Amino acid sequence: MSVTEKELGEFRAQVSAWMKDNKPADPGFLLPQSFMEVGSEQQLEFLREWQHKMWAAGYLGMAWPREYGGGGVEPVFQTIADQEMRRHLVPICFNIIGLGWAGPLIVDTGTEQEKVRYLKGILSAEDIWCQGFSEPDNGSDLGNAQIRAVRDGDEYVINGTKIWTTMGNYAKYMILLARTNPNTERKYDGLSFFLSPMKIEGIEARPIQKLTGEYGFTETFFTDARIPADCIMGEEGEGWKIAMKTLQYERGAEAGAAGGHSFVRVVIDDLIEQLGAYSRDGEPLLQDSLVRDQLVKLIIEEKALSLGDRRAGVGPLTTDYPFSLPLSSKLRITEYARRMRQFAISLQGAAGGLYVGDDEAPQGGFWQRAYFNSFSATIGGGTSQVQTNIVGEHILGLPK
Amino acid sequence: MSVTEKELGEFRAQVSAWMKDNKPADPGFLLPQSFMEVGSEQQLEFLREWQHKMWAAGYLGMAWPREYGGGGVEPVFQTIADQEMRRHLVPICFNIIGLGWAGPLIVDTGTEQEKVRYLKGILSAEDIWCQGFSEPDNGSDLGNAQIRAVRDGDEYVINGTKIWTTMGNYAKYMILLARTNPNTERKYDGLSFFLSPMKIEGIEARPIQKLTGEYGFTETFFTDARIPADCIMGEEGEGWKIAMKTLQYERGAEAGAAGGHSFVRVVIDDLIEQLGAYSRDGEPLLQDSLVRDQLVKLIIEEKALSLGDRRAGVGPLTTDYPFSLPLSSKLRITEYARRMRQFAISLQGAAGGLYVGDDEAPQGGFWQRAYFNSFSATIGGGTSQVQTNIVGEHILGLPK
Amino acid sequence: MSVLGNTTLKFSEEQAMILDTAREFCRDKSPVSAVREQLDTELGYDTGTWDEMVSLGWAGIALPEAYGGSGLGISALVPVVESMGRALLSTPLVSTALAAQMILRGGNTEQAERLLPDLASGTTATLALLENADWGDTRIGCIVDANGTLSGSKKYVMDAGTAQLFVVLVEHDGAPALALVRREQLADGAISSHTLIDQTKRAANIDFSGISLADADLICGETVATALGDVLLLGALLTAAEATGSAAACLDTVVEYLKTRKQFGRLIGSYQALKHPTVEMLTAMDSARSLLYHAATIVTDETLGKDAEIACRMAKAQATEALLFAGDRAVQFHGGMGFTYECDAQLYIRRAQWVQQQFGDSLHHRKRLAALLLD
Amino acid sequence: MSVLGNTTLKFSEEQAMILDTAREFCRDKSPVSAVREQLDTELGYDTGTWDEMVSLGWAGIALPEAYGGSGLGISALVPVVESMGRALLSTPLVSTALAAQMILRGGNTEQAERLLPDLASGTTATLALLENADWGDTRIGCIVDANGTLSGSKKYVMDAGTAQLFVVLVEHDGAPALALVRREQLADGAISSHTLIDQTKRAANIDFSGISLADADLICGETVATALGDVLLLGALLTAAEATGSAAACLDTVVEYLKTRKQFGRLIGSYQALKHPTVEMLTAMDSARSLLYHAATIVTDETLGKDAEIACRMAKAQATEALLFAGDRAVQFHGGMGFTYECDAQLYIRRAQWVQQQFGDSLHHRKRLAALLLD
Repeated sequence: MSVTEKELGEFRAQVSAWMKDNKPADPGFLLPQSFMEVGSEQQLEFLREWQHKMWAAGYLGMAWPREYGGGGVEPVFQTIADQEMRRHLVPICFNIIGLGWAGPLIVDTGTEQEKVRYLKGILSAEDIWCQGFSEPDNGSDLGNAQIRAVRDGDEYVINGTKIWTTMGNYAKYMILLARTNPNTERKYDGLSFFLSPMKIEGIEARPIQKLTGEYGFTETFFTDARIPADCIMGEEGEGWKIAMKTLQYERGAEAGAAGGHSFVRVVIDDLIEQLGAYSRDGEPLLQDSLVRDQLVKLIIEEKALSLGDRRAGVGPLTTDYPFSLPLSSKLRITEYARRMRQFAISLQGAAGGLYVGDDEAPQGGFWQRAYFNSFSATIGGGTSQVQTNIVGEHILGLPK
Repeated sequence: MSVTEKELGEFRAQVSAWMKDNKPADPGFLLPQSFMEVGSEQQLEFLREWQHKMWAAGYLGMAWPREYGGGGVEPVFQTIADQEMRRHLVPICFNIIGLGWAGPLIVDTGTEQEKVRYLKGILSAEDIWCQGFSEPDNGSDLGNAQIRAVRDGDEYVINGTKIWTTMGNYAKYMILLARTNPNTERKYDGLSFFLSPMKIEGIEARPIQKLTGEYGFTETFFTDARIPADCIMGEEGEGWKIAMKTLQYERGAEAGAAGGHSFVRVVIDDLIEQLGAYSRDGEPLLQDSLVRDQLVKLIIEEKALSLGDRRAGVGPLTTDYPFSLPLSSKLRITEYARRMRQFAISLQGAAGGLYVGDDEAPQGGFWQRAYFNSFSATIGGGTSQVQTNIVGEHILGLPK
Repeated sequence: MSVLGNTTLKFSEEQAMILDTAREFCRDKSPVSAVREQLDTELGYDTGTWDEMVSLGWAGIALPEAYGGSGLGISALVPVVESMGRALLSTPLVSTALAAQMILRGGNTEQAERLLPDLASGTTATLALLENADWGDTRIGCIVDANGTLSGSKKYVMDAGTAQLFVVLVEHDGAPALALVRREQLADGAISSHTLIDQTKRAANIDFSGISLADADLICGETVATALGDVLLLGALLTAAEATGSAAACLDTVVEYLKTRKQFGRLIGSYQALKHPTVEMLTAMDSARSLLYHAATIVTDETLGKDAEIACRMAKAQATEALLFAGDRAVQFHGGMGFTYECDAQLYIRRAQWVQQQFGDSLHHRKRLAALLLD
Repeated sequence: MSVLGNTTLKFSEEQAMILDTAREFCRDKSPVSAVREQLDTELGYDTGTWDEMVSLGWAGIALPEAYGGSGLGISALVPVVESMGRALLSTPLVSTALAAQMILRGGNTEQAERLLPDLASGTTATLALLENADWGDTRIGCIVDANGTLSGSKKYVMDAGTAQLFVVLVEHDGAPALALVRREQLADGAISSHTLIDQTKRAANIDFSGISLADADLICGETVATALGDVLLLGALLTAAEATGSAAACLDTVVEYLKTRKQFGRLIGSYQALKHPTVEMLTAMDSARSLLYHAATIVTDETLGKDAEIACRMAKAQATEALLFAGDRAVQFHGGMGFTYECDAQLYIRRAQWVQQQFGDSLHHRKRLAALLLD
């Protein structure tokens, strides 16, 4: 509040310089494009070291209390730091379930004991966190979670299966949504929220091989897994409310997250930059009218997305459907990303048939992998089809 | 059956020569592109004369009995005559509800009296027929027809409304689907089928102005309209069965229709032919790579449609989804037509903003009008959306 | 530097007030019944409505105060034109504004002082640019000879039936020039009206042959080419504004129908086959609107730079595509009703065909964008 | 004359029998479990299956009887390759058949007599054409010098790991020529394998430098250019056949899932958001299949004419688009499952990426079609 523009400007310059100086060199193996793609120990250790370094330099958890490893300053500093991370294209902050979900929840509502026990490990990347919301048969219908947690003395006994657990095989803790009461009238009222240990008997995190051939998620099986009763957050039956609160933190530092960027944005510039090396019919590809026209279409689309973010902040220009831009944003961005990446492959000629691991694959197979990974965003968090329903019903008021 | 290839070849040559010699000159006003577009007396009289001429020459009703004005020969001759009409781009046979729907029904199942009374007038174009199936609130759900026909002595009293009555304001007769019994268990069982006079008290056919600004259909209001009881075809309650039978005749001469082509097929050649006159950026339009690519895409699509008709006849090549090609044909053809016509307008530059009636409109506004009229086919007879459901459910077996 | 380039979007309180006023005005004055009443009138608009618009200051809103305008620039005109597009309200506002911009940017001070105050206070004017259907054809066949005599004709002159002043693109002394022709100089029968697909619009062929020009009514020199370039972009921008408004209104019309019409026992808006494309209309319109107000943010009275050119072209390309899609689907989704002249869907599909061509179609603009962005 | 041109489509009883046999064979030998077993093997196919295919006569099905074939032409190979595509069954059949066609069409009688009977009886061969990723690049960097020594390397050589004979496009004496290289002539380490996105396929870079050719192993003269032109078209055709089969199988996979998977209490295939695009997959596949068998109807052993060229290019363009769409939607429509390697959708989306590029993408073919159809 009392921060001046000048201070912020100076801070930005300082972060920027640090990022520039400390951005790690290419490690010689493919890095994950998002926190959902950490598939090897090699990647994990590299990212752990990088997050630790950023935290040690004071650029993570800036708005969290100093006593738990945070910086104790205004969130706006973190926002700036995050922007600079993205701008300098530094590696991602992989431990995002801790930094952006579990951490802020503990800061906001945790006990003193929980804060002491968990927060610093999240920031330093010592403790990796995962998320246990989705289940195999429920798609994105979280309220329908079936995994059971039964109180037995000072423990809960957990039985059931979670899926799409990011880094489930590496994580030390999970934020777990489980059913403590199967007989409530509203299905939501039977859910409870736990900060569960992962490295205990009865929990098996089986890596899921993705479309890309890589890993990043697990299917997580609980078989009579016993966790201390004090792992519960809040009271029994408050799980749904807490889970919904958790999802709010995703909105970034201003909403309480510890910061860090969790995915590499792939923009049209990345594509255009590389096209100079491509040819078609023996001529530079960028001289082909059809390719040019397709690129211009994509540029217009990406520019409109970017300008949409600006316009969303201008009240008088959003009076028709006030939440149209923010609510359709995930749909528009993820579908654009998918098409753009698919198009990128189409430009590579015979080399488009090569894949990650081939020395001659353009950009190491970056676009092939990026295209395949784009489905995690058009499917996860509500498929594009479901998102379209939501926009149609909530924004346009069309009947269900 | 006993017809030889040689006879057929000779006949084709003879029809072809006749069409070439007798094809009417451009009348100086726009002719309808289909029988659903007859919107002025001028068009009507022109088409009436043309149909009469074709019949008098022996090229309509060729397979109908001689005693009722037909030719009494094998249907294959009519099929050939129809092909030549299309090939020579002669004007359409506008009285198609008579020629292709009511007529064959009467030939097949009518009484002697009905045959004598109706058939010749259909062929000679003296008597125009219209169709009263659709109703304002039922879309294409014919079985739900609500118009009432109540027996009163030797008359039926009709009350209700029909819509999309082709040439309702010009027609002398209507094939009318009406409800004689509102209390049947299955809604279909309460329907009866009438050959109703149109020029009587109590029937008002109000022309519907179309999207194009032209006419062609009416909304037809029945208010205590009294028709002779012997106008009924078959028995009370057989209306649905007879209506379904009627729809079968649409398949052409081999199915019993009197022949004649009822719409002008608009093909990609028509478009390409005209593009020589267009320019873009001061250069011939046909040299523009993007226009060329779009045209090639359309040509591929039209060629695939055409080849689909061929493949549909090759059993071993249709084993996966045997009825896929015929059942999706309406959907594919009408959607293609709409897109192709819309594209045609886009090529005209500023002249694309001109319309029928402007001296300088390219081809007299042909493409603008054709685009607008194309919706009659993507909407009428089951919208493309409904057609897609039908293909998905009946061909692919997807759940309703 | 990102290929996205300039992505500023600002909207002042003043613009917000103008938008508010304009939307309310257009809604009041131009319900669809009023639009339909004008479809076959000669002028195509209600002169009373136009007079009120003039008295609200909109005719001069983009002109400098020195010439009787409000000095708010084109960026203040955009919300007005968008609102007109939304209400399908046709008036000579855009034609007059573009003619005024041509004089402002191309003419000398004497010409500006003599003509612009009239235009700012409601005298109607228009541009006469095209001689054939090709917006990309740069040849000029209309000539002003050494004696100041005009020969040749122009096509597709918007609002020709009402314009008092014509700014005519001509060739003079081997270079592009602009002839300022007053209505009374036209020969009898010089104007022959077009029949447009968008019946809310009016345009005509005009034969200018034989008109004698005073020196003061000819704009020559280097300013002509830059003024022409700018005005073609501003024309694209204002057409985009109108199209974006029309696309939004078309969407509303579709949504309204989908929320009330039942078929097979269900509200048709519940079918994804209609719901999902309707969401596409929304996102296409949203994109058009974002690009539109970005362009409105960066165009100024100065010669338009590369960023402004990119912005105007993108706005036009996107708005065109959005409205073409919306108009086409509006007809289809209204079913049998959509196929009638009575259904409002026809107003939008017709507007879409006109809009796509006015000041160049999206192919035209994307081709130029490719050169600006990729070379 | 219509721009649609030749629209014949015939399918003989013999072809029908071959299609029947091939579909059954491929279904039996290549269930998806067998496909997955081959994904990371060195050769990428089961040699036992290949031997059976050879014994069914398919290796020589398109070759003249004089050279040990069945004399049925390429049109008999199309149903076999389509069936393989449907079952994702990879073998060196296409590579071998294309290499054989190159020798048949380009080589002299001595060469044909010496080499083709072996190929017809199961000796594997392949083409080495590309030196960079650009299918439209006609420059040749591989040279056979006056002494018959080869220099240069080729990329993207299909089935290089198993081929016994390589037909290499080279330059000799300033003109295109074909070098016939036997596997044993390759230097140690000459082959370096590619990692392909379609894991059912195998290809490699090959360095041919230093190999000495006997005169009899060089094909020169005017036949080379026409043979090359023909084989590029036949390659496109056979790739289209494979892609059409894969698209049909992908559709089946999607339909099966949509008929059994429930979400929000309903079978997901009842949602129009999934149902309608699935119908689009069907119609795109249907179009591809119609174009494919039209092309199969009109290609012959003679030099391919304009109609055949048009047909092959259209078949490839359409099949490519159909499979790209089907593969993409297959992943999406399988939801979370679709994002796993375990789900078969990945096999099709990967096949689609490979198919789109093999023998030129749809842009490549449409560009050439434009010249054939519009000039």
